[in-house]
Amino acid sequence: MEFLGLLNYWIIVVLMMTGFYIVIAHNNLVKKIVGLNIFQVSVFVFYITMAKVKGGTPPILAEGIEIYSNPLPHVLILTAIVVGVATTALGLALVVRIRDAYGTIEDDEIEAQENEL
Amino acid sequence: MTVELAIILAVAVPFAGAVLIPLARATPNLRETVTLVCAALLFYLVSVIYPTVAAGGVPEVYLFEMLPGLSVFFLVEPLGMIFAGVASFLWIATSVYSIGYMRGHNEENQTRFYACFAIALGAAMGIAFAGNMLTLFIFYEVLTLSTFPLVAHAGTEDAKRAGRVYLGVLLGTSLGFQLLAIIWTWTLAGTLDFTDGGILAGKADGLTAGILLALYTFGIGKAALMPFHRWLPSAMVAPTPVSALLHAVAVVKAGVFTVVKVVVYIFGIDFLFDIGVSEWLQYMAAATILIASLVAMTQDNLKARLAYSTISQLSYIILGAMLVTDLGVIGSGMHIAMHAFGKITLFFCAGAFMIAAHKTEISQMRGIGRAMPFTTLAFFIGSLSVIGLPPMGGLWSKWYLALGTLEAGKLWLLGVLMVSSLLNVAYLLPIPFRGFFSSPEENPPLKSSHDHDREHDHTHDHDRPNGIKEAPVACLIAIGVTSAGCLVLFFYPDPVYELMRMIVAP
Amino acid sequence: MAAHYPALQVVLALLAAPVCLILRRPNAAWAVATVITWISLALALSLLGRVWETGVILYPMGDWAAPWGIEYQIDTVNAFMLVIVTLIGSVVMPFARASVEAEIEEERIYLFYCMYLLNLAGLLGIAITGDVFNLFVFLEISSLSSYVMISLGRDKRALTAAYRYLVMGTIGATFYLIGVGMMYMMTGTLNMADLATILPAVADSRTVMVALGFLTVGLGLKLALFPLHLWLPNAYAYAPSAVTVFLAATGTKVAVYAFIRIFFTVFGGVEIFTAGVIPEILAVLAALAMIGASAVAIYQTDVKRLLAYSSIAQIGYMVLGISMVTVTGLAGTIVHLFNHAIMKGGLFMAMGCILFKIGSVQLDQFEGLGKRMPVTMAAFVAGGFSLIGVPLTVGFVSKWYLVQAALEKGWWLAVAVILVSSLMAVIYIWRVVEVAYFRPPPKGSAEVSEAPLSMLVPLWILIGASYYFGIDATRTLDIAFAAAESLFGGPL
Amino acid sequence: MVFMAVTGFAIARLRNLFGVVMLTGIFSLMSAVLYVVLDAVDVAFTEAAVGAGIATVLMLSTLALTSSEERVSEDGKPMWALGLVVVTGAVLIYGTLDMPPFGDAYAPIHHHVAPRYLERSGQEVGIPNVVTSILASYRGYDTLGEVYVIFTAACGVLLIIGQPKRGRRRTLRMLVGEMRHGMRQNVILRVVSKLLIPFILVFALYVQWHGDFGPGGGFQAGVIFASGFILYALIFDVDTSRMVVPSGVTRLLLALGVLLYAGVGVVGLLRGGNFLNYSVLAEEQTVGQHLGILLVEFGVGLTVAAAMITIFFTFARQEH
Repeated sequence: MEFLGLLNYWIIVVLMMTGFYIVIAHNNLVKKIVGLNIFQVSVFVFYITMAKVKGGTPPILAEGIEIYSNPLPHVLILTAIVVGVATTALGLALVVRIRDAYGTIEDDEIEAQENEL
Repeated sequence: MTVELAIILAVAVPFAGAVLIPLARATPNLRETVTLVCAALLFYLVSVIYPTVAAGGVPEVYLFEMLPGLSVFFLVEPLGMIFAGVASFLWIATSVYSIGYMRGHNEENQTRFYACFAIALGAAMGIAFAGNMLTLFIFYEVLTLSTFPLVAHAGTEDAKRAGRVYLGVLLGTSLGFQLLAIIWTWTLAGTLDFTDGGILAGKADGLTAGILLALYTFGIGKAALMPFHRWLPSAMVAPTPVSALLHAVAVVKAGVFTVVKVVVYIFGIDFLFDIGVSEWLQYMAAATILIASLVAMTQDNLKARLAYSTISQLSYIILGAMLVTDLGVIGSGMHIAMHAFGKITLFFCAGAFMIAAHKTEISQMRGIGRAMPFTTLAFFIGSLSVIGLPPMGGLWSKWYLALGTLEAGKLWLLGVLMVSSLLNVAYLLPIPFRGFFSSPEENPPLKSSHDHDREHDHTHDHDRPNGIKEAPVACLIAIGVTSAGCLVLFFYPDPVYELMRMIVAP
Repeated sequence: MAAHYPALQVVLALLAAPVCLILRRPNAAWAVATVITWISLALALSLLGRVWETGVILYPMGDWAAPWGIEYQIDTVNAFMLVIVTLIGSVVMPFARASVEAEIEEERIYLFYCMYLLNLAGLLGIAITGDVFNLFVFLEISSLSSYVMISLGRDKRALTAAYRYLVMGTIGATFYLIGVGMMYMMTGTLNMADLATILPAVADSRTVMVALGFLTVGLGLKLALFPLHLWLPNAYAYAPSAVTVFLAATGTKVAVYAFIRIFFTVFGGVEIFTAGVIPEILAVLAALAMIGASAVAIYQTDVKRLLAYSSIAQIGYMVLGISMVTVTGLAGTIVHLFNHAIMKGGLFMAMGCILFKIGSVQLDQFEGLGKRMPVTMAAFVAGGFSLIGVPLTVGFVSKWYLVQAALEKGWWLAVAVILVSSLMAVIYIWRVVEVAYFRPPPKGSAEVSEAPLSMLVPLWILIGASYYFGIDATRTLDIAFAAAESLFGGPL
Repeated sequence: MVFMAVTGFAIARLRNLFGVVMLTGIFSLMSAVLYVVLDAVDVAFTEAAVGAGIATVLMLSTLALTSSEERVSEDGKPMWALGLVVVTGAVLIYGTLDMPPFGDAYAPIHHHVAPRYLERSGQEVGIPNVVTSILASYRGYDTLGEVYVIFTAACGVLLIIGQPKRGRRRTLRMLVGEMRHGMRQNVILRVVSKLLIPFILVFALYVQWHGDFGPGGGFQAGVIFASGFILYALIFDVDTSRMVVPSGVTRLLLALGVLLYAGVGVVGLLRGGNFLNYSVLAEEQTVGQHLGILLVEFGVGLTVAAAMITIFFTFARQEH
């Protein structure tokens, strides 16, 4: 029974690691950002999952409802989502400039060019 | 003037000089005047302090608290008095000598030279008057850093390499070992003040004290105890006044002075004697004495030979301290003064040979006494003093060192001293003898050329080998003063002796 | 009004940033930023004074008491951090004017100062807050703005440096977020003091242990703990001079502070840090950083990069102090935060002056610089002494206490590492000195041409400070020791 | 959730970046659905708008400016990465072992701190959406920080790729050229969107002011508002839409939004409360809170909308 309860988290861990893997293993700069996104979204899911209460409803106060899910993680994740998109925007802006300066967005090619400098 | 004020000024005057000298760089005469005035003023200040110390006083000047519970302050005790007196007196002589030498040699960057020189002297004063190990260490490092530009002065590849060795060894040992020893002492004893009878007694066990002592002695790289002696021969690329005052007196004496200070005031003679850990350092010192003397014999370059001789003589002082007997310590304290006068004379002479005759190698110096009789005579006097023969001051210090070995019951160390003295004779005396009694025609042709090309406006006629052509007058005056000092110290060693006696028997 | 200083400390800079954006004029933006940084410094000093006299200051935002609201909790440690950040921030401002004008296109300058203020606010926000999630938010403000500022460097490698920093920084922040999430999961709170009281009860759960691990790695990335330092050398080397000065002096320091805060306040009552293997691991990493980074620094030909590697080594010192888990070690770290900030700030300012005049900080461009830029090079040498740890400098003071702490702990190897590392500093500093002073200037170079006074004065203020606080270190050490003791005193 | 995992793997494997980005959008949407299932409606709303919408558009713009194919790396370098990931994952799994099971009402997070929000925010703040109460009031300072993050990003994008160098034509190279071309020709699309855009904007306003009662608030509103403009630009022309909202105005709004938020905080401070205390804004606590929340949410909306528009247009004006 306990394992079923944790299964959700395990899937989340797998998701996180997929994102993490994309970030560190891939050479393409855009794909790294995509990986970061996935990594972050998985963490968000992790937070939201822990906030859930069985039988609960969204935390909007209304008559006759006793059990609400925990609102605090929701707030945190709202913040984190915005942080995430901000990071994405900046990262992509940098990618655009890098492409201008180096003519490629593959990390190893850039590195090769830098070593020549 | 109060003694306290004099102490502060004694340290401050050279630093002030270092500031003034660059300001006066436009007019060399004014610049050299500043140097001379500072030197004279410094000696005067030291002489103001002397009566108080000789009367048994220990004037103290508190400066500031650097770390919580750890202050920087000055405290003048007899040993520091000796060191300060010798260094300040010889600075005057060296300043006079430098003027002749540097101009005679047409050196570049003379302003930097004089300024760094002044800083070095200020640092030496700071070391002499330091009231605790922290203060001493500060000035010790100032001394290292301020003398680096002097060593690398010429800016040639050789000079830079020498500078690297110099800095590497001195900073390496001091930051690597000495600082560690100091902090360790601080954690053990909770104080770093120089205290009669030491601060470590009862705080450290035998093993710890042994390691600490080793850290200190090897950490004080300026004492040139083997195997950390390499910097001294390297430093010989510096202009001769630097070799003379700094690498025969101020810097190296600062090193051995620190060793003696540590032995006497940090460990305490009695404590060290009780735990007996200094023994193996006696071996090290003895080995250094002999090896350095032997190496000196093989050196043809005069300054290099003198440098190895210095290494050997410095270990006399360390040996004296490590004997941890009263007489040994007296001997080592006196040797600081005696060797200073002797060795500086020798270096002055070496510089004079270089300027006047362009000779740096001993093998070229046959018959040089005919052209430079005065200098060669002074060299002879200096040699006698370093060897320890009468009627020179060097006799006394060797005498007490010898007594010290007897007091410690170490006959074999007496033997080491004797053998070493013989070696001294062997590597020093032939130089003046050949200078006087050989004929110059036997000299091999001059090797070095480019180094001396630029100062030919001062050269004298090479065609008349029998003519007298001495170094510039300023140099001769300096040589005269210091060689006279060797003689005077033979007849009046009392001030030095009395001061040292106060240390061991307060 | 004095009661609101904690809020104003951060909010002033936050308010000023959009004002810069509206003004759109370089000089006006500069003026605003300068005034704000100086006021912030005054605020920080007064806060430090108040904490010193009356103890911890609490400031609940919106009057919502912690742990329900976000609360600022100021004790000696973070008051000291605030002073460090604002001090560097305000000294950099006069310096930045000429330097930024030379390195950044005019139409972007106002945005640059906007970023600078945001970065300052972010760092201050990290330092002052008592809430682990709020820390994350301000961490992001400061990180994002530093990525942007780094990317403004003239060299195109600045772009990739910023990008790599962005990726690694975001991974770090996300790791931190995971750690916070796990802590929250086990305790239900985000307030540091509250966490500290609840954590011991659940400390032996595997979740909390993993949380600690993720927090460590996350913050380790931010503070460039070896081997998570890869972003740092290029970021420092290619960022605009003023940015390098500010970031090198404050950015990693604040991360170190956060590290300390998490370990000693949040996990203060928990045995798993003090008794576990983490200190040993940290010590080993720190030692590797000190030796490894110093060794790499020796072989650099770009002097800014050289200093960047030296920073990694210096961070090693700080982490080493933390890893000892003793009052002396921690005090050594805290005082080194300050000391390293002023000396590295000074050194990078010297680089800024050279870049301003010579246009390059490659070692071979330094020939004869001792004669061509005597004032700047003298400052460099003086700062270099501090890095080496020559007495009378702040570097000496830090080293003294770290060595003492290692001795007290009986960590002989650590002592050796500290000493060896400082000897390696001699080598890399001396390489520069030798080129600058003992090689003739290249033919045809101008006789003496110094950077403008507006750059030299801040430079010498920092170098002077690194001697002033080296000669009389009692004040900084008193604070550091009080801070360290309070950290060991358990929760706030 | 399993779907998400599958998508994740697909993203990792796929070489075509265009596809990757699309999948990322889908991934984001799926997570939004998941949030709804998990009772986090506000979050779902935001994720759908931000993650699936804005982020995807930005990535596509980037791809249009760079290249859309990932080069296949020939060396087997990712082995260490795989190792690292497996280790990290294992540590995380290890960490989950002591976690309270999913949905457990007895988990600590539901018993410390959070209950108070549910029990008392009704009286203390006076609005039914607890998420909004926390967001704007209890943890209003976090939200201020968050607005500043997006502000930073907007300024940063301006700094990094704003103001293209002189001499370049300011033309649009959006997405894949043909796609845009097709859109332009498509009359139906144009008409529908012309009709749609006003609704989007109105909806945004609704979301803005409705945040107190149902899901919604400044963020969501700002993003939706911005997406209205972005849609317009996508279908018509960037230059035209720029005329509708000149860059100076967006910048001003960008700044005013954060100033409004922080300003409300300062007013609270001047009226005797701490920074961001809304209760002192009016005589009665809940009225003050309500007013404060409305104002700051408006600030958030302003900045977020302005920021999104700024970021998008800055990307859109880039020249390949």
